[in-house]
Amino acid sequence: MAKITYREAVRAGLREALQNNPRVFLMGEDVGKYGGTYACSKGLLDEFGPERIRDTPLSESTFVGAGIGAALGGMRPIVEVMTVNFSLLALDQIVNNAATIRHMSGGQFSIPLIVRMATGAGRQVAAQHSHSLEGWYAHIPGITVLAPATVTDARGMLLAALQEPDPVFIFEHAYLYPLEGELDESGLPVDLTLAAIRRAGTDISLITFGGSLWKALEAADQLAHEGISAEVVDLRILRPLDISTVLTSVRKTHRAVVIDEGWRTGSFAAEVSAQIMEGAFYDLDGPVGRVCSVEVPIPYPKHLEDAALPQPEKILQAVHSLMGR
Amino acid sequence: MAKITYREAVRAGLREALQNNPRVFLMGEDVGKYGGTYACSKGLLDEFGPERIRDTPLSESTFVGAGIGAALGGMRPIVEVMTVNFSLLALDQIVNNAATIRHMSGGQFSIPLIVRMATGAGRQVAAQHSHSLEGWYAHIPGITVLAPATVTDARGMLLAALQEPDPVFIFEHAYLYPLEGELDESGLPVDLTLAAIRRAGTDISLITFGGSLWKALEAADQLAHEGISAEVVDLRILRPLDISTVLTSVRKTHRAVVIDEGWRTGSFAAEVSAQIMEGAFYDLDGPVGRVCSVEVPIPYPKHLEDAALPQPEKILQAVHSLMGR
Amino acid sequence: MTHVVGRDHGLELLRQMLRIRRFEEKCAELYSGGKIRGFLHLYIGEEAVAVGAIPCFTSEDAIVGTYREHGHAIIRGTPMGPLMAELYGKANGCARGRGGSMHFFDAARRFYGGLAIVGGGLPVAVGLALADHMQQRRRVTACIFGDGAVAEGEFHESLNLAALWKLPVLFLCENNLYAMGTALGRHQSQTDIARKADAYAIPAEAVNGMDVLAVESATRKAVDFVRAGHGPYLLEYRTYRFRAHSMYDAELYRTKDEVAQWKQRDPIALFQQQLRDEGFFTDADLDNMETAIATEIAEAVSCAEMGPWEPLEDLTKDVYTPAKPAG
Amino acid sequence: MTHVVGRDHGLELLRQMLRIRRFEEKCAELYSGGKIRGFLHLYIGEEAVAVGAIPCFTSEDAIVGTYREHGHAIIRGTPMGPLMAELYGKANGCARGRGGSMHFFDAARRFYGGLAIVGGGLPVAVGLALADHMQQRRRVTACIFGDGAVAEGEFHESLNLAALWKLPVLFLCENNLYAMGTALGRHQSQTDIARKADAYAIPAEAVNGMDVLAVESATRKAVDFVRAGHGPYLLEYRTYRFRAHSMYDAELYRTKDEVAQWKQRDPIALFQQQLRDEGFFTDADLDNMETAIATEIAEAVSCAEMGPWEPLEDLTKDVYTPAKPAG
Ligand SMILES: Cc1ncc(C[n+]2csc(CCOP(=O)(O)OP(=O)(O)O)c2C)c(N)n1
Ligand SMILES: Cc1ncc(C[n+]2csc(CCOP(=O)(O)OP(=O)(O)O)c2C)c(N)n1
Ligand SMILES: [Mg+2]
Ligand SMILES: [Mg+2]
Repeated sequence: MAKITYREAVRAGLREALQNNPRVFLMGEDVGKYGGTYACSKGLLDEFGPERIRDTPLSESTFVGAGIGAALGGMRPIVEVMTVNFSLLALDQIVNNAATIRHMSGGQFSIPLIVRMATGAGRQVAAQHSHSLEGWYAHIPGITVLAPATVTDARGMLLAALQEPDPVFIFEHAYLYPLEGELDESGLPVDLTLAAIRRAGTDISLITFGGSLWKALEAADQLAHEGISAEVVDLRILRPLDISTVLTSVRKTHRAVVIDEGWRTGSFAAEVSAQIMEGAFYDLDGPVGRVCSVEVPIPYPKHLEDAALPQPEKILQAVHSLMGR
Repeated sequence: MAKITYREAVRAGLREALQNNPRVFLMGEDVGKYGGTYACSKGLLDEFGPERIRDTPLSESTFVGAGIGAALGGMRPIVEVMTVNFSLLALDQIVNNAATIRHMSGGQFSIPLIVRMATGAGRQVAAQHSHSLEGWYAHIPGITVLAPATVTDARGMLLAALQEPDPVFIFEHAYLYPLEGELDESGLPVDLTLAAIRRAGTDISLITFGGSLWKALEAADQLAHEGISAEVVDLRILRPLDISTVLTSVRKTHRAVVIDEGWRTGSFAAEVSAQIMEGAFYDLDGPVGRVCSVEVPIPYPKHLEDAALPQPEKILQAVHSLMGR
Repeated sequence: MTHVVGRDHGLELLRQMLRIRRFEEKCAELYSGGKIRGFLHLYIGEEAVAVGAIPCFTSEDAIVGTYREHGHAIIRGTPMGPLMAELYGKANGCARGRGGSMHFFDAARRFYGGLAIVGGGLPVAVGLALADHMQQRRRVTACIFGDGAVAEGEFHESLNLAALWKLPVLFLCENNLYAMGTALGRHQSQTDIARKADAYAIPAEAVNGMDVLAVESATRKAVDFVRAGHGPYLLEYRTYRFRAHSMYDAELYRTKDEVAQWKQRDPIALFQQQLRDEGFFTDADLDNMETAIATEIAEAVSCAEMGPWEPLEDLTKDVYTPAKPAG
Repeated sequence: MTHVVGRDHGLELLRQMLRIRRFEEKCAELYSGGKIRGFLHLYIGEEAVAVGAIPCFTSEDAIVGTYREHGHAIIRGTPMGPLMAELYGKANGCARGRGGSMHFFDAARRFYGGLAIVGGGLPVAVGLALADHMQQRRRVTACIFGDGAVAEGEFHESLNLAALWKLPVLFLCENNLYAMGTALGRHQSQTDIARKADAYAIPAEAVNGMDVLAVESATRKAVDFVRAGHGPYLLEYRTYRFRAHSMYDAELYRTKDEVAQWKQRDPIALFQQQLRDEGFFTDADLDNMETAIATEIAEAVSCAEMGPWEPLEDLTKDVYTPAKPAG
């Protein structure tokens, strides 16, 4: 296992994708000369040239739509929307074309498109640059929604997504880019169907994804000191959701807290919570808890931003209140 | 009580709003000369003139944004986005400006904006024109989300919304426009905080809003014949959600089904379901059920569209399976 | 009126315009009869555009249309049977019946919709052209949209991107003077649409869209330009819609008189007269043509009538591509 | 170089440019020291634009800015204390500390952001102008954006709507030749931005944005045009950003040489020289000016340092307007 940052893992995935398939190309704002806002594509322009590493104008709706068209035309586009915040400008193309054309055409057309974007808060970039909308995206039938939390997934999900015939959206948590992890170099393709147990436990299930995984693991460490054995489930794929791994865990632990950086009302955590009730109601010792973002545009100062987001302490509190401690 | 269509009720609300406050104006695509796609503003151009009834170019992002600016500038804009389907083009303005500027500016600015749009399916207008996204909107802090299901609410919520200092989004179900109902002419302002019990019952709570209310009431009628007494809760306001009315009902009936025309995964029904578990877990005799749309772009033919949407029979099925019948 | 044409070509153009007209007249009738539902946007009055323009593209080229695309699909060559079946919502429709009037698709003919969000087809067309460009195929993508779409941001973004990357896309604006009930001058501060192309350094031309020969020659020239690798081109066809915007339109926004004036310029009547004037065309020709078309339409209707409904079990089929069988 | 100015006015323009420059140099330093966090976009090199343009607006007019708005806020008259406190995230900041560098707001001065979605301010500015128009106020709204925003659909939609409705909005494009790392010619097919205004029948002019007097006279003229009720106007200021796009930028996309060339055209150095050449300005004047500015900045820093943090209990305050107390 090699130590590598999340950013490097994304870049490694992009390089392999470009090397392995001549129809793959990358386009987005500043992916080329600038090297990517988060430096994920640094060096790729030199290596693959401007035909395959395409800087776009600031036109989110059109370059995402052009990705749809290019996919229809036989290419294998990877579109980078700089951040999820700007993807709001492209939602019509995503919902009404990318997710819809296959079914609406009676299956005549496929759209093998990958859209990557940075998501999440935690870097003090304030209200217009701190959204966590991957849960929103998971509402849309016709697309696949991935939330890599580890370096292995950051690289491997991209490569696996290139095997999918339909649009795949990959949400990379901006906070993770500089963080290091162990890259699984088994060479096995990363699975795109299953949630993963990141830590086994018996007393409570902490269910999460993306940037919040690390907070949940930190909370689980603390809980271990208190003698509470928490199982940490990384959903990995928000759509289609692997609820059976979740239910298996909850049937064992009888308690669950879902952690999600989205705002609480209408969060993806609500969906997970509802599905746990639907699938394991009689196994539950108490209601499923949720730790989400406070319902506020994320503020700039660190103390307020920290207070707005899920944190290990809040997870502990939720666990304590569920366990009656 | 006068019989009046939902469409006429909306128009009556618009007229009163325009009459009562010179700063109110209506803008949107074809609200003027055409009279509104759903004829909600028919006659208003003649009555109030082109300064106050403004046809806009096809530019959803800009005319919604202009509504935000006009509200900041002291006007009382009512923006009609023809349908929720097209509102995807305006989501950046809605999320990043309308919902955010007040908090982000430290409370210096208010945006007293009303945005109305038609929502929902059921008229065979196929995949790009049949979205039900009011649940999505309810995820956004900083806005209020209304879903009038009755003629009294169609008229009254608009007038009440004009008293709100912050942005209000009103989702009018397109299927309801031609339907008649009894208009409450008490003259009392319509409340914007409480869910409503539309039918009292003791055995199960059917919780819904908007166009699905009528399906829930139909199901409740049928259930009555079977000897099952269903209480029907009309949420009315999706944000802020009046969960206490819901919980009171569920604590009485011990069973609940949430009906929501949104796609199931990530539906607003999930939020309601999760909150019921959070607030009334120990009162529940079984898991909360959900009847939502099938996860498919809504198809054109009637038999497939019907199959994709919540229907009274599906509500009955959900109730039966919950009640173990 | 533009230059004369040979008899065969002239008759063919007339026949094609009539095919659209009669097909759509039938649609209106079937809509009243409840066979067709949802939104139905008729192209009647604008036939010279599709008939002049679409044949300028090869079968390798791509067409991206809007919700007012019956005429384009007919001229592109999709048989009327599957089109009518689509309007009925039958499983033998050109989109399995799932799309209806606004969503015709035909992969074999590279007909990419039938897209009903105004402006939403432009980025897709740019992407199709990008794919051709990157794969060094000398194909052209035709991108059809109305004057209303010109106001949308995607018009601007797409023309810029296509020009910046010199992509082989031909932007075809069907300017029928109205976006639903909003007249051009009430939705565009600059009503000369062709002139907008200068903002993107794209060449452009405005054409009389009621004259099938003018449409044809301008389109041919533009297709040649684009196919030669010079980048995008914008054509503005000046035309008029004779019918309501859709089936639910009280037409409060224009006078009967205005419509009557424009009907004087009916592309079919005028071209028929031109052919007669040139001695190419007699009443007998017309009768033969009409009879053949009537038969074609009757067959299409029976194809639709006899077509099966998609089974309920297939509701969610094609939301995703089925997984390849393992092994 | 443009026409001469009176001594007082000349010194004032210079002083204002220096205020921005020194304030931002301090910001860069404080960023390195960890006092300022998040994104920080400096305006250094572009000061002539804000200093020439902003004073052309009255206090009744409105300003809508972007995330690179420090200079505009300073010139608009917001004291440096609340601005610096905002950069620190303190509760005495001009947006209560919640916005930081990208989100300055000042209701008293009709300064509407600090909006950080590229292009997102244009529709808002159009709406502010609409409100003035409908209330028959002879106000002008200044809408500031970069060359990058010109590619966004909202640029197109907003110019069309403003022109169509003849709204009193002045579109001010700060063309610094780059959208982040993407050079103008790599994001615009037509690099002459002023020329795009023709697509909306809007008058426009391109101005040397490194010449404060040129900026001032062009802006004054444009403001007069708009205030007179003739509708919108577009000004393109041709300028250059000397620093990185934000604090995380390796500047791989331009050469040191190019930057050095542009620094020869430093608006402050050039204007200083002009004033000296005209005998208006001595080293002593400069010293006095710098000293006063240094004091102003030091005071702003101490205002920020001493400012309180917003209490945690107020996190959700202002998400909604508090309900009026009943009765
Ligand atoms: C983004 C969007 N907004 C609104 C609509 C509703 N709508 C459908 S067609 C139409 C008018 C379009 O006019 P134009 O582009 O000129 O095409 P035409 O109908 O004249 O062929 C409108 C407003 C839509 N489909 N998409
Ligand atoms: C819609 C949107 N897309 C992308 C970004 C990220 N971004 C921030 S600034 C910027 C460049 C903008 O360039 P320009 O408009 O020329 O302004 P400048 O920074 O040069 O002042 C980009 C791409 C954004 N903020 N908003
Ligand atoms: Mg039109
Ligand atoms: Mg720039």
